[in-house]
Formats: sequence, C-alpha cells, structure tokens
Amino acid sequence: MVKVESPWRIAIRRFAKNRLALIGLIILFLMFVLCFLGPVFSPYELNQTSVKNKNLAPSAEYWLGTDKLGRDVLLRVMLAGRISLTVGLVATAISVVIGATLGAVAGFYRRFADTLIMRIADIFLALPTLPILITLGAILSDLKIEPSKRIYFLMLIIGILGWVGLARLVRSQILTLREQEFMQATEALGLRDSRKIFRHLMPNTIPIIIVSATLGVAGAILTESALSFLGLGVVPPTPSWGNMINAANNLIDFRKRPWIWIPPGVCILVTVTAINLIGDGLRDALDPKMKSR
Amino acid sequence: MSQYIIRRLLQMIPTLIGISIIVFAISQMVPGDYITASQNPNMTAERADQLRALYGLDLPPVQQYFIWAKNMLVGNLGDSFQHKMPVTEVINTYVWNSFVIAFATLILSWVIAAFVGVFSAQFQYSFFDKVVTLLVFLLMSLPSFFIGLLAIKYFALDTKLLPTGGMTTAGLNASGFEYLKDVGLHMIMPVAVMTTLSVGGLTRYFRTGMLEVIRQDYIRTARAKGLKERTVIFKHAFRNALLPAITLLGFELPGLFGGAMILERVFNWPGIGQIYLASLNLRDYPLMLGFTMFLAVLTLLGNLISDILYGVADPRIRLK
Amino acid sequence: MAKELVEFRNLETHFKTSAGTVKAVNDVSFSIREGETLCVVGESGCGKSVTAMSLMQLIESPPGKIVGGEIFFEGKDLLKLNKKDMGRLRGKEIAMIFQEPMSSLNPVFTIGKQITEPLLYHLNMTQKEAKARAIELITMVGIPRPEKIFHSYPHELSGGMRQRIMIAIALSCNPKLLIADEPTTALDVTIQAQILDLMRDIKTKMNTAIMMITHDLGVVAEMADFVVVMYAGKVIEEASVLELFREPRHPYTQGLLKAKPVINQRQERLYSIPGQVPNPVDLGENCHFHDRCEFCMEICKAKAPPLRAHIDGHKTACWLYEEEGKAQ
Amino acid sequence: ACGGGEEAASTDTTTPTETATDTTTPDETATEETGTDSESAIGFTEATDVATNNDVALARTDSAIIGTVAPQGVFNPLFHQTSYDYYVDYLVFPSLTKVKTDGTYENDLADDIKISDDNKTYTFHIRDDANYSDGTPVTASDYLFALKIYLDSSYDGQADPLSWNIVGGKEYNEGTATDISGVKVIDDKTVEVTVSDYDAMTQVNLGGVTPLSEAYYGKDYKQGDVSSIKAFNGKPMGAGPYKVTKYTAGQEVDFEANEGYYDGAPKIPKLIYKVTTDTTNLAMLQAGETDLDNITVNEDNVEELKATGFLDVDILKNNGYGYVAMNNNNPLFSDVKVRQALTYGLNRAEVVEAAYGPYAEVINIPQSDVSWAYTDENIDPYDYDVEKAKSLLDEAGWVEGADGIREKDGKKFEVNFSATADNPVVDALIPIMTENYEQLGIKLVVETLDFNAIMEKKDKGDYDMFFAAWGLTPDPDSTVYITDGAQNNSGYSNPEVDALYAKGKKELDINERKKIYAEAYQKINADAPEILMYQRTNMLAINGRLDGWDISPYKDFPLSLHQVEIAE
Amino acid sequence: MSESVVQVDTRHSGGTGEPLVQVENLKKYFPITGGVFQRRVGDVKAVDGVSFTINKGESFGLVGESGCGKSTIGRTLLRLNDKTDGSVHFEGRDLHKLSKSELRNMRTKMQIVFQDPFSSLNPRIKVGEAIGEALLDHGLVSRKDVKERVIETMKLCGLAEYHYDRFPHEFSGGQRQRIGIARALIMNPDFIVADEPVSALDVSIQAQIINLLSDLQSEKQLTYLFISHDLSVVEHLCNRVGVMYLGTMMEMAPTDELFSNPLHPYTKALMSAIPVPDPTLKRERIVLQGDIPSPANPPSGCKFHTRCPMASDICKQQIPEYRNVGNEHFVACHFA
Ligand SMILES: Nc1ncnc2c1ncn2[C@@H]1O[C@H](COP(=O)(O)OP(=O)(O)OP(=O)(O)O)[C@@H](O)[C@H]1O
Ligand SMILES: Nc1ncnc2c1ncn2[C@@H]1O[C@H](COP(=O)(O)OP(=O)(O)OP(=O)(O)O)[C@@H](O)[C@H]1O
Ligand SMILES: [Mg+2]
Ligand SMILES: [Mg+2]
Repeated sequence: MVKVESPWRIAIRRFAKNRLALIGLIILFLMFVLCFLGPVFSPYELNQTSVKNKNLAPSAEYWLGTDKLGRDVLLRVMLAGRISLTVGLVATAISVVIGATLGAVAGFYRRFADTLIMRIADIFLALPTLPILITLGAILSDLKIEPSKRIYFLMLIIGILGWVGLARLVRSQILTLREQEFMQATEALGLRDSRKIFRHLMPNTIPIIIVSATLGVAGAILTESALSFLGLGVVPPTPSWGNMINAANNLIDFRKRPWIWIPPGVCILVTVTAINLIGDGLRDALDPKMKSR
Repeated sequence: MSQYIIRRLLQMIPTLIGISIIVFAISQMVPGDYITASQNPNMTAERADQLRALYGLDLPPVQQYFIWAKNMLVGNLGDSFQHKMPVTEVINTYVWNSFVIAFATLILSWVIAAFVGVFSAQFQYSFFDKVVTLLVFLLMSLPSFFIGLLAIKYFALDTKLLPTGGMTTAGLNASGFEYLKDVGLHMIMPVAVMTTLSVGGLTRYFRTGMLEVIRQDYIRTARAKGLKERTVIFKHAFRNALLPAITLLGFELPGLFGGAMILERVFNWPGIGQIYLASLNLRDYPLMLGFTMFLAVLTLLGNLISDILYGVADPRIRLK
Repeated sequence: MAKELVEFRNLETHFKTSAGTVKAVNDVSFSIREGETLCVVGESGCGKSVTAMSLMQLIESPPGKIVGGEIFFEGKDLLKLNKKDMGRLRGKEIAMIFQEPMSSLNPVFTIGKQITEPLLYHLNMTQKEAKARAIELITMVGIPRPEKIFHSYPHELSGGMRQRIMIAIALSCNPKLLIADEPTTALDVTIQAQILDLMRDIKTKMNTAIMMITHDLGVVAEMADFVVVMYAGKVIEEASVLELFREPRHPYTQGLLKAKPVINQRQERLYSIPGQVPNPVDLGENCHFHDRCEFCMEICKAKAPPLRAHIDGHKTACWLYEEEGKAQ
Repeated sequence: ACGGGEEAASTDTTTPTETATDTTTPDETATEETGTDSESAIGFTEATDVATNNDVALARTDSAIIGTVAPQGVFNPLFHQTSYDYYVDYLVFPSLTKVKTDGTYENDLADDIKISDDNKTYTFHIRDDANYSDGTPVTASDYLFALKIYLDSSYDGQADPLSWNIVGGKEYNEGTATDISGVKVIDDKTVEVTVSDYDAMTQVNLGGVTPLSEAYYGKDYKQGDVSSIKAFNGKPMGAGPYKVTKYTAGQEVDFEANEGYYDGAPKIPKLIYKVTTDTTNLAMLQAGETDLDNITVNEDNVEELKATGFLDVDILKNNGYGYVAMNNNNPLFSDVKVRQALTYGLNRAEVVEAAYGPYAEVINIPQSDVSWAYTDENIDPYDYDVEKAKSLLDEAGWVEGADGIREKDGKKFEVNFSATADNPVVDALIPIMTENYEQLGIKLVVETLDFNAIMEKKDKGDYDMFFAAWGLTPDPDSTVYITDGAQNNSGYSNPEVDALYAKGKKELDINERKKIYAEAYQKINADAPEILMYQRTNMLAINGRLDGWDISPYKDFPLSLHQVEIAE
Repeated sequence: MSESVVQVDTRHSGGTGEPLVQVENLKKYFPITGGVFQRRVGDVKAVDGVSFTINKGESFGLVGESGCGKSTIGRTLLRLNDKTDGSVHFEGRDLHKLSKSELRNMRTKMQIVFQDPFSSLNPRIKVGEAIGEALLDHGLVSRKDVKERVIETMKLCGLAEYHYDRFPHEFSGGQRQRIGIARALIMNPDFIVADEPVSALDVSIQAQIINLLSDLQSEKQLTYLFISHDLSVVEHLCNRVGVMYLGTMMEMAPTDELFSNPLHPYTKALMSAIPVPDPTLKRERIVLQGDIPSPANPPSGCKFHTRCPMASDICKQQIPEYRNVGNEHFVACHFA
C-alpha cells in the first residue's frame, strides 16, 4: 500500500510476468543479435560468389548450404535480417504513426477534417499502387538518390501504403471515445486540443494499434521484397528475407533445395510470432484496467 | 432509403473525379508509354510517332484527360492497345473468371473463419486456440506464391488428386454439368489457397468479436434461461458477433472483381489480375485506366454497401 | 412457517486472479422459504451477485469456481447435478433477472422470440401456444399493446419496459424461485416504483419465492420479508425485515441505515462509515469490517466472528455480541 | 534489323527481314564456337525411351496439346504483337514466302516471284491450289486488300509499311488516293508491286505479307478505319494448315486440320494450344498433359526433362544477346580505353556460367553465332584480364586515389548501374561486377528498376550503365551502332561504321554483305561501345511420340506443325 | 429571501443574492440522426426553454427522472454543448458568445464533477497528472510546483499523497469521485456543476462525498448546481430546488418550501416514489402509470399529462403557465 511504483515499472513488471511475451522479447532480441552481430563471425563475404560451390546442401562448411551463386545462405539470412527487421519495424511504425494521427484527427474534429481525411483514404484505397510505385522508383532514380539510402524511402512508402486501415480503425474508436465522460471533463478543464488528442484519446486506442501493428510487421517484411523489383527497395546483391524466399519461386528449388527457402521463411515466422507475442504482452501491460497479469 | 442512396451516389462523383485525375496524372508520370514498352525491334522513330499520333498520345495531357473522361461518361473506355478490342470487352472476358474464384473464396473463408473464430474464442487460450493462432502467423509469414507452389506440389504433382492449373481440361468439349464439374475441380486449389490466405485475418476478427459478445449481459440471460450451450453460442452470441463483420462484406466488393495477380499466375487461372498486370507493364493505358476506374467505382460502392448492410443486419439501426 | 425452498450451506466461491484468490463468497449459509421475499443487501463487490450466480451455476469458469459448500433446492444439491439437469432447472424452476435491462436482452432478436424461447425449450409448447402465452405474459407485466411489443426489438422499448420483459421471461415457466439481481438500480424512481409494485403483485398472485439483491435499504424495507446483510463475502447479519430495521445490531448495518439521507428527515450532517471496502484479494481471517468499525476491538483484528442468533431468528456476526468480545 | 528488349520477349515480333540467298547453315557456325562444353549441352537430344511415355499423352491419338504463354487474342498477322498470337497465326495465315531453317526464305503461298532488273518491281504469282479454309481461292486482290489495310491511316499494327516504299502507299495512307498506284492486280493470281526505293529487305517485306480474304474481312472496311477488320481478330480465317475452332481467352485455342491445305492435309487432325505458366509447364510435360512447351533453360530443368526419357529436348540458340550499355556521351566513357578496360575487367565468363551454366556463351560481336553474318576473325575476345584493364585505365588518366577509387581531374570513378530485377543474369552480374570493378578501383552503384524506367533514362541520356538485351532478326542490318540510329542506346558514333552499315543495307549480294558486316563488327569490337555479355539459348521439350519436326533458331516450331505426325 | 429558508450549517447562507449564473429560456435540441445513414430525422428536445438564476454561494438543486435534461442543462450551461436557443450568463457575460480563447480562460472559474466516477476519469492517465494537467495546460502553475499543489488539493479531498502515481482503476468508486472533485477544485473555481456526483456510489460512500461537498462549499464559498434524481440528497444539500420533467421546469422553490408544500403532481409522485428505509411506514404511494414519453416527441399541452393522475382535457391542450405562487415558489400546473 505504501510502496510507490511508477507506472513504467508496473508495466515492465507486468510484462516480465507474462511468460509468453518475455519469450517473444528474447527471441526478437536473439534475432537482432544474430543478424547484426552474426555476420561479423562469418568466414564468408556478401559478394563472394563461387560458381563451383553453387547449390550445396548444408554441411560443416556451409551450415545452411549455398545458393545458386555459391553464396553462403547463413550469411545471407543474417544480413537479410538486418534489412527485413529494420524495414518491418520502421515501416510499421511509420504507418502506425500516420494512421493513428490521421485517424485521431479525423475522429476528433469530425466535419471537415473527417470528410477530407476519409475521402483521401477512399482515394488511397482506390488508387492502383503498382504504377505509383513504378513512378516513384523512376523518380528516385532520376533524383540520383543513392540506392543504399532508398531503403528509407522504402520504409516510408510501405508505411504510407498501410495507413488507411489503421486510420479507419482509430477513427471509429475515437468517435466513441470522444463521447465519453472523461473527454467532457477535458473540455470542462479547457485543455488544448493537442493535449486532448495525444494525451487523452490516442493512448486509449493502444490495444487496436498494437494489434494492427503486430499484424503489419509480417506484411511489411513481405512487401519489401515486392518493391525491390521496382527500384524502391533494397538492391541485389543485398539480401532480404522476402527476396530470398522469392528467389525460390520454382518447384525444383522447392523440392530439391529446401535450404534456400526454409531459413528465411523460418526467420520471418519466428520474428512475426515473437512480435505478436510481444504485442499481446504489451497490450496487457499497458492496459491499466488489467488488474491481473 | 432510396433518397439516401441517391445522395451517397451523388457524393461519389467528386471523389471519382478526383480519383480519375490522380490516376490519369500517374499514368502520365509513369516512365515509358505503350510504344516504348512494346519494344518492337523494327520500330523506326517515324513509325513510333505515327502510332503515338494514332493513339492520341501526342496530345497535351490535359486534352488527353478530357477526351478520356468524356468517353468514359458515355461508357466508352476506349480500345485496349494490346488486345485491340474495347476495354469493356477485355474486362468482361476475364473478370468473371476472377470473380468465380474470389466469390468461392469469400464464402469459404467466411464460413471457416466464423467457425474457427467462434471455437477459438469459446476456448480462449486452449490448445486449439493456440494452434490456430500459430497457423495464422505461419500463413502470414509466407508469400502467397509459396503456399500456391506447396499446394501444387502435393495435390497436383505428388498425389495427382487435382489438376496442376488452368480453368478447364484442355480439349474438353463438355457442357452443362460436365463442364461445371471440370471447372469446379480446377477451382479447388486456387480457392483453397486463397482461402487459407484470407481466413487468417478473418479468424482473428471473429475471435475478437466473439470474445466481446460472450461477455455481454444478454449471453448471461440466455444461459439463465437454461438454454443449451450450443444454442447460446451459435444462436445468441454468433448472430451478434457477425454484425460488425458484415460491414466488412462491402469492402470485399472490389476484391471480388480485382483478380489476384500472383496466384492467378501460379495457378494459371485466366483471370483479370494477370491481364491488369500486363497492361501496367505494357503501358496499355486504356485498359489500365479503365480497369482502375472500374475498381475505384467498386471500392466506393463497396463502402456504400457496407453502410447499408450494417443497417440491414442490425435491428438497432435499421431504418424505420 | 413455510417450507425451505433453497438452502445455502457454507457456500464458498473463489475467483483465481493473478493478483491472488478472491474469496467472493466465503462460507455463506442462509435459506429462502417458499413464497418469501428475501433481500440480500451489501455494498458493491461484497458477493451478492456471486452468491446468486452460484445458485444458477453461471459462475464464469475460469476464473471462478465453487470450491465448497452445498446449495439445496427442494432438497436436491444443485452442485451435484449434471449440466443437463441443471439446464432443465434453470429458467424453469429458477429464473433470474439482472440489473441492466438495457443490455440483458439480445439486440438482434425480437421480444417475442426471446420470451417464447424458454417456453419452447422447457415446456415443449408449440409455436402457437408459446405466442399466446407470451402475449399473456406481456399483458401480465403491464405493458399495453402486447401484439406489437411481441414483434418489436429490444431497442424499441424503454428501460422500464425492457425490465418488465425480463420479468416476463423469468416468469414464463412459473418458476418456484425468482432471483432479481438489482432489478431497479438502473431505473428511474417512478419506474422503480412500478416494477416493485409488479413484483409484489407477482409474489402474492403466484406465490413465487423471490431472492432480491439490492443495496438500497429503501427497497429492502418495501419488499423484503427477510434480509441478509453481506460484507466482503460473508453474511454478517440476517433477520426479518422488521427486526432488522428495528434493531440493527452489526455496526455496519447500523452505519448503512444511518448514512442514507431520508426525505423529510433532514440531518445536519450525514453519518458516514469511514474508509473503504477492503481489497477482496487474500482477505485475512478476521472481521473484514474491523478497520472501518468504531467499536473495533483487538479480537476483531485477529479472528472472524461467527454468525450466531442471539435473539430469535436474528443472526449477527460481530464480537460485540459474543462472550469473547464482551470480555475485552 | 535489330533491336528490342529481350525482356519484352512476348513482343519480339518476327517479321522476316532477310534476303532469300543461301548462307551457311546455322548449326555449322554453332559448332565453331570456342565454347567448352557447349557442343554437348546445346542442340537436340532425342528421347531415350519413348516407351516410358505417359498414358495420358498416348491416349491422345488424334490430337496434340502444345503449351504456350497466353495469347492476347489478336489473331491477325497484321495486328498481332506477341509471339504467342503469332503461334496461332503461323497455323492459319500463310504469307507469300516463309523462312527456312537457315534463316533464308522460300516460297510459300507464292510459287513464282519475279524481280525487275532495277530491283523496283516485284511480281508475285500465288499458287493456283491455294484456297482459304472456307474453300474460296486466295486471290491477288486479297493481297492488295491486305496492303490497303497495312497502309490505312488507322493501321496501328507493329509493322512499318510506309518504310516499304510502295509507290502510292503514302497517298493511300494520307487518304489522297483510294487505291495504291504501285500495286497492280494482273490477274486472279498475279500481283505486281512497284517500290520507289529498294534495299536488302524489300523482297522480304513484300513477301511477308499475308493475303487476307476480302470477302471475309472486307465487308465493312472503309478507308481510314480498320476497326471492322480488328473485329475479326477472335475468329481468324486464312489459308493455312489449320483453322481455329474455339478460342477461350487465357485458356486455350483449339484447331482443326484444314483438309484443303495446299501443302497437303496436316497429319494431326486436332491441335490444342493450351496456356501454361513457367511454374508448372515442366510438370505438365512430365505428366503428359502437354506434348510440347518452351521451358526455361537451366541445368535443373534440362536434367528433369532428360530424366523422363520420353521427351525430346531441343536447345536452340536464342536470336539475341545481352549487354551492358555504357553511355558513350558521358565523359566517363568517351575514352575508348575506359570502355575496353571495363570490358576486360569484367569476368563475363563467370557471370554467364553462374547464370546459365553451359547454356549460354560469352559473345564479342553483336551478332548471333548462327547468323551468316557472324565472324570471329580479328575479333578481340576480351578475356578477363584485370592487369590489362588496370593499365588501360592508367593510360586513360584514371589513377587510384587514397581510398582505392580511381580519379581523374578530381572526379571519382563512380558509376551508376541500372538493371531490371528478377533476371537470372542480373542476379549473377551484380555481385560479380561490383566485386570486379572494385578491384579496378571503380565504385559501382547499383539500382534495380522497372524496365520501362530504364528505357526512359536511356531516352533521356541520363544514365551511366544499364543492362539490357536485344532480340535479333535474321538480317544483320541494324540501327544500334549507327550514329543517332533509332535503336542506338549508347550514343556510340563512328562514321566508318555508319558507312559500312549503309553499304551493307543497299548491297544485295550476300557474300559482299558478309564482308561488309565483318568489317563493321571488327570496328565495333575494337571500339567496345558496350560490354557484350552473352548469347543464351531456348529450350523446347517435345513428347517423343510426335515426329517430323523441322525447327531451328529461325524457324519456329509452328511452321513445321503441319508435317508432324503422331508416332505409332 | 423567503423566511422559510432555514439557516442550517450544511446548506449555508443561500447566497448573497447576487446572481452568478443566469439561465434564460435555455433550449438544447439534439438532432436525431437516422441510424447508419446519419440523416436528421427529428430533434430530441432535451432542454426546452428553462430559466433560472443561481446566486453566489448558493446551491441550486435540479431533480427529475433520467433523460429529463438535467445533465444537458449542466453541460450547456458550461458550454460543453452548444445551445440551441436562450442564453447563459456567467458573471454577467454571455458564455455562448465568448471566443474559443476567452472561453478557455473562463473555464478556470467554472468546473464540473461528473455522475460516473468510473467513466469520467481517463483510465490511462495517472491520477496526479489528471488532477494537475489543467493547471499546467493553462500555465497557471510552473511545472515544478504542480505536484505540490496537486498533493495539497488531494489531501483537501481526502486522498493521500501516495495516490499521486496511481491509475484510476486502482481506486474505489468513492475515491475516484474524490479525484473528480479534486480535479475540479484545483482550478479554484467559483462555480461547480455537480452532475449526480453520488448516484453511482454505495450508500456508505455517498454520505462521505456529500459531506465533503458541503464542507468544501463552506470553506471555499463555492456555488453549486447540484443535479440529482434523489430528492433526499437534494433536500440535504440545496437551498433551492428545481424539478424537471421532459426538458422543462415543472416546479422550483426554496428547499423547505418545496418539501413541505409540493404543488406539482409530478413532484408529489417523485417524492412518494422514493422508497423509505422503514418497513413499518405504510405510505400512500402515488405510482405513476406508463413510461416517460420520448423527448423527441413530447406530449402536447402539459408534458406530464400522459402520466398525471389528475390530468384533464385542459392539460392535453394548454401548456400551463410557469408562475410564481408566492414564497419564490414557481410551478407549471393548471391545478396548482
Ligand atoms: N469474473 C470475475 N473475476 C474475478 N473476480 C470476480 C469476478 N466476478 C466477481 N468477482 C469478484 O467477486 C467479488 C464479488 O462480486 P459480486 O459481483 O458478487 O459483487 P456484488 O455484491 O454483486 O456487487 P455489485 O453491487 O457491484 O453488483 C468482487 O470482489 C469481484 O471482484
Ligand atoms: N449528445 C446527445 N445526442 C443526442 N441526444 C442526447 C445527447 N445527450 C443527451 N441526449 C438526450 O437528451 C435527453 C436529456 O438527456 P440528459 O443526459 O440531459 O438527461 P438527464 O436528465 O441528465 O438524465 P440522467 O439522469 O439519465 O443523467 C435524453 O433524452 C437524451 O437521450
Ligand atoms: Mg452485483
Ligand atoms: Mg445525467
């Protein structure tokens, strides 16, 4: 009764108590370690191709075998993880920020802002993404933006592509939330709109934001590979998990060389699962109403 | 009601105009045009100019837009450059093939998602619930072509239970029931794969919906009446959990006609998705723009239908 | 004195939460006689609803579980019945209405459908018979135009009407016991008066026993034959209504009675019981009221007082009336 | 003629452009290759054990199923754009002349062609026994009719009929004349065409025209509007060995033998073109669901196909080559030494090996080694040689800077390289090229782009290097290397080469032309305007039960379909 | 001041007689939008022409059944809603004519305590912050002094310092209501609208809060608009009481006058409907028939006539005049 705990500590303690979430966090952490530190210990180099060593099955020398250019799959999976993890997390974060903010603004101000934002959302849904992406790729190329920097645009683009769904969700939540008595209270206190939106309304949409964000990560990781084709994503030979799976798009690789696609596939699965576990844990930990857990 | 619908339809006009302008502007910005994209090795510069003039590609963009928009108003989407026939005809040729599998997928995935969602909600945190959750993640983690290939490998190549692809058996001259049976057989795999892909998200949706509903007071009332648990769940709870989901149905409308680019390729299904993709790659603007507008109209109509469906499904907001 | 219809014997219902075990109902015993109205009063969270839900066996499980005791209904131990038999009893012999008339009806089915459901299920009536009976019931609870109401949806009715429909559903199979869990708290005073009138009517006409849960002592005074006062999962006092209001013995009961402002009886300052209801998690073996009690003694902090009758039929659980307590 | 991205493989039209003179056979040239294991890898491999044939396939006693990419339904030789539509048109619409296995031409519908001494008047006589599948005869006026469609102002097919220089063609096109004055119908079966100017391709162009039945197609035709013709695209009717009985878009085209075909009724009564995709086409061959299909060449696929035992595998040289373009107008590449250095310094053999294994070869001139115009005399093979590359760069004034990157006049040697993704060569090229050039002290900045975006950059001249491929037509004439040529992608300009190409085009004698082009190729080889990479192969897999094929890199499989029969 | 007002400690002076809040012919209609389609199909006449004045230092009680418009008056009065018609003057200034920033400044002088302690606190904001944020947002107190002020106010309202960093859910209902009161009080307002501040609470806690409110009033010279449906609570706390039915004022009088001499049949029914905790008392209960009509479609004439035991024809046709029958006792009934 007397001991005072800060809400962060409470959240952390609650989170730590959630065994599954903790497992998720550990897995994600290990994934990061593997991808960011692992390559340091690899005896191979990224561009080191070797035709005579192509398509080797896993062995003591190549733990996960080699691909059709004789590159070490393990090294590529680890390097790919850097891209995919970053893209997955950052892109999702971007779409969450945009979606949540626009959704909140639309829901809070209603009327004009709402109509405007929702019409924009309509248009976004109706627009064909592919030609836009092709154009963007060409523009980036014309602007002579260094391919290595295009990854930031990639994240931005994936982020922007994904905001509509979340904005709609957040908006509808805000529409109900704003009618709640505690929002009347903020009006009675004469609080600024920004405070009302960002301090009072948005935190209450955290559960749906977390759900949609955790679901979004997998999508972002896979979308990245599709965008690389259009000059928007990472450029080969830089690998990403999505690219690596895509490379195995025929039945023969599928049957004969599982080591080409299983590792990146498993990595995505593990990451997605870990993130979802963390998401569940976060949602519970951040929910002040949850007495238990 | 009809007044409302008319008003909503009128409201769609400015949005559609906006979309058409943006779409057209994009088509102008996309690098290359039909002439460069078709990469004819014999094309001389003069011939290329002639063709551009023939297709009106040499006109100023604003003028091109108005010509296109004016034609669209009278239902003329122009001729597809590559198919050399009216865009409407091209769409009509392929879109129904896409629709057939999309529709079957829709029905199947909703039914499955409903059942699975209900069960995993009813037995929240159970083994079943966990397995379903993991499965959903698994499906999310793999690209669709991958799952398609997997299915082809097992069901077509290894066990030979199903045809490898296409929509009919080559040279089959059947009609009536025989024909339907043949198409049905070819549909199984694409529909199954598309269902597995879409069922995951829906399952989560139904599960959350059910979890919400199960805690409601009226479920307690139903139990207090002494009804069987089955009746309580499937009659009282499920109907309510379905309500918010029904709104989603409207949003499925563009998906029904949009085609699935990747899976149609994998399963060699003669759908509109592949055709649309080709029109993009070949800068076949009439087809690309026409189909995009077609989808835009469907998207907006879908929104409207969602709203109407919601009213129809929920007696609380049914129009008096 | 009428026969006992229900008897709770040392009922214990616990909820397992990760914060600890909530002993929502902790060794509760009392009984309800045929045709009698028994009121259970107490502050929010003291276990009134859980007691009723234990009887109905509708405790959400997990986290809840009936861990001990027996509940006899017409001599049968309900806790030993299987699911199916309990289902037969629920809604037929024992019916229940809830506090929230707004949310207790399923919004997607018509009133008629919801009233006829138990008739079809328990009494195997035909659709036609059920409809006739439903309309009869709607009329009985005092709603005009029953035909129209039969085809209406819940949202088309006012709160008072919905609560009356709930009562109609509860009465549809002529139950022997009607449990009313705060049936009027969500309603307006004038509508509350109507509902209470209706329930009194029913009791006299149909001789149904009523277990009424409330925290409004005014309602208790008007409705009850017999009163059970609960506090933190335990019964702390029980007596006939006249006896209880005449001479409340437990300090908590006394506090409750004093704290309520009564119309036309203005006090200068309201009496208030200090403090809060204790945290229901891991309550110790003591008198749970001790930290709010002005007569608190050492023994109250150490040991839970037994519920014992000192005057005929008036039981109290308080050390003030025990030898041990007096000794201090 | 030459040009066209190989990427757009689906669009490489095959309008024949060759003079009908003899040359060496392509196969001979092929064996002269200095390749290592290419002799064994490339070529035709007969099914080892037809007996193991699949029951599904054997059950088709009166039909064959041919797998193909989906045609677009434009079944008219004047309008079609993809090879897959052309696969259909081959069977339905014979033209006056047709290509032979060696890339030269022979008569088809025409049984006599007379050329005036000034090479400006061509008289074609159509076979007397040539009838359309509806029984009506093919007439000279049908030929005229087809030319009218070609020259119509609204004609939007891929051909460039005005460049054929037919007298009166321009007037008809502009609508100032209602007839083409240069085309005279002498009698029912004879037509005479006069051109205002001629070159090596005139005869090929004119002979390549397919007469269209005016009775069938021409009912609603009005000058200036060919839409009534296009309306028949879905129901073609011609004089070829087969007639289309059913077309289901995106699924299949069904054919029935044209019993009255002038070259004798086809041996297989029924044909089906079934749409397949590269994910499953191999499996379908194995399962006997198709009898023939184009399969991507790679070691896996070849091995799979050969393992079945009942499939013939025909690996044919592709008419085309891949290259890395360098922007010759860019100061970086204006020095020939730099271009040579970049060629020497790239291990092309390894790229090709990695991408295609034994199924492609490094090339050093922009010509297929099966062409009569091919030469390897005085051609520098530019074998991978880092030291030579380095010294060439040193000579050009590019010296290594502190960070290991070469610089000149304070400018770093940094090159942007664009390529389309999802291409086996690019996959192999990028890592190898990056590493090779790093050794040279050149920083390569790679981007992957949509193909059209690369082409747009090329058109704007705003690029350093990109990867692309050309498809080749049988004739060596080309605008790729002439100054400001329509297809000149790299801005290369050498007046001597220009003169040689101009000369080669006007010369009709093949031996003379051979010499002219050899000289041009030697100059191009020395100038290294682009890094020529490889010539790859195509593969046809054919069920062993079908016999009688006559296929070459120039003669596609449908051309011999009418003589193919089902083995007992 | 009428002589019948008994000067009792808990009810204070009954004010200085100087008006603080003047409400004139206030109307608030909510549009009814048809279901999903959000079409305006009519109006809920939540408040339909109500006038009253609250003097400085006075507590004015407002009673009536659920949905009769009490909260709407409270909210419109503070301009948490826009009005439809009429005017609200606070310290002589028309609140509904203030600009957004003027209103924001005015907010510090008038506060509200809500009915439901559960929903009036944002579940994700710590109690300390919830109480102090408005001070900061208005820039009234520097960041480092806030905590001190908050703790001071919390103590005043019977909360402890260690509650500062907790979330609302960690409190009981009574404590939460204290938080709500602290949040209003910290602004040092002149006027507080208490919108049913105790009806969601248990009896034992209810008394604590009522006592707190009356203590604060005497300490800080507050003016209350006290909204309730419980006449007994209002009787305890207020100097004057208004009785509302379906958006209109039916009767208004000083408390003792009203309770000793209720004139309107609705007031009478309301009083008799409240159950009295005395089983021996067998009162003559007036049970009203029927339901409260919908404010979207109120009855003609006297709005109460559909349920009134003494209704006659005139009630159906004529709206009774709202008049002063002496002793500052206003009533709207043909028979009063
Ligand atoms: N599902 C549950 N999970 C955890 N604890 C529960 C659950 N249901 C009830 N409880 C706990 O059991 C105790 C008794 O609850 P109960 O609902 O019986 O109170 P009550 O007397 O009916 O109160 P109220 O007047 O508010 O209805 C409470 O402390 C509550 O927290
Ligand atoms: N935001 C709103 N939109 C539409 N109608 C509303 C709104 N707020 C209130 N109403 C309607 O106005 C009428 C008066 O509501 P109000 O909340 O003022 O009643 P109240 O007297 O405070 O009732 P309670 O005792 O239940 O709090 C009700 O019929 C209500 O449905
Ligand atoms: Mg309860
Ligand atoms: Mg209210």
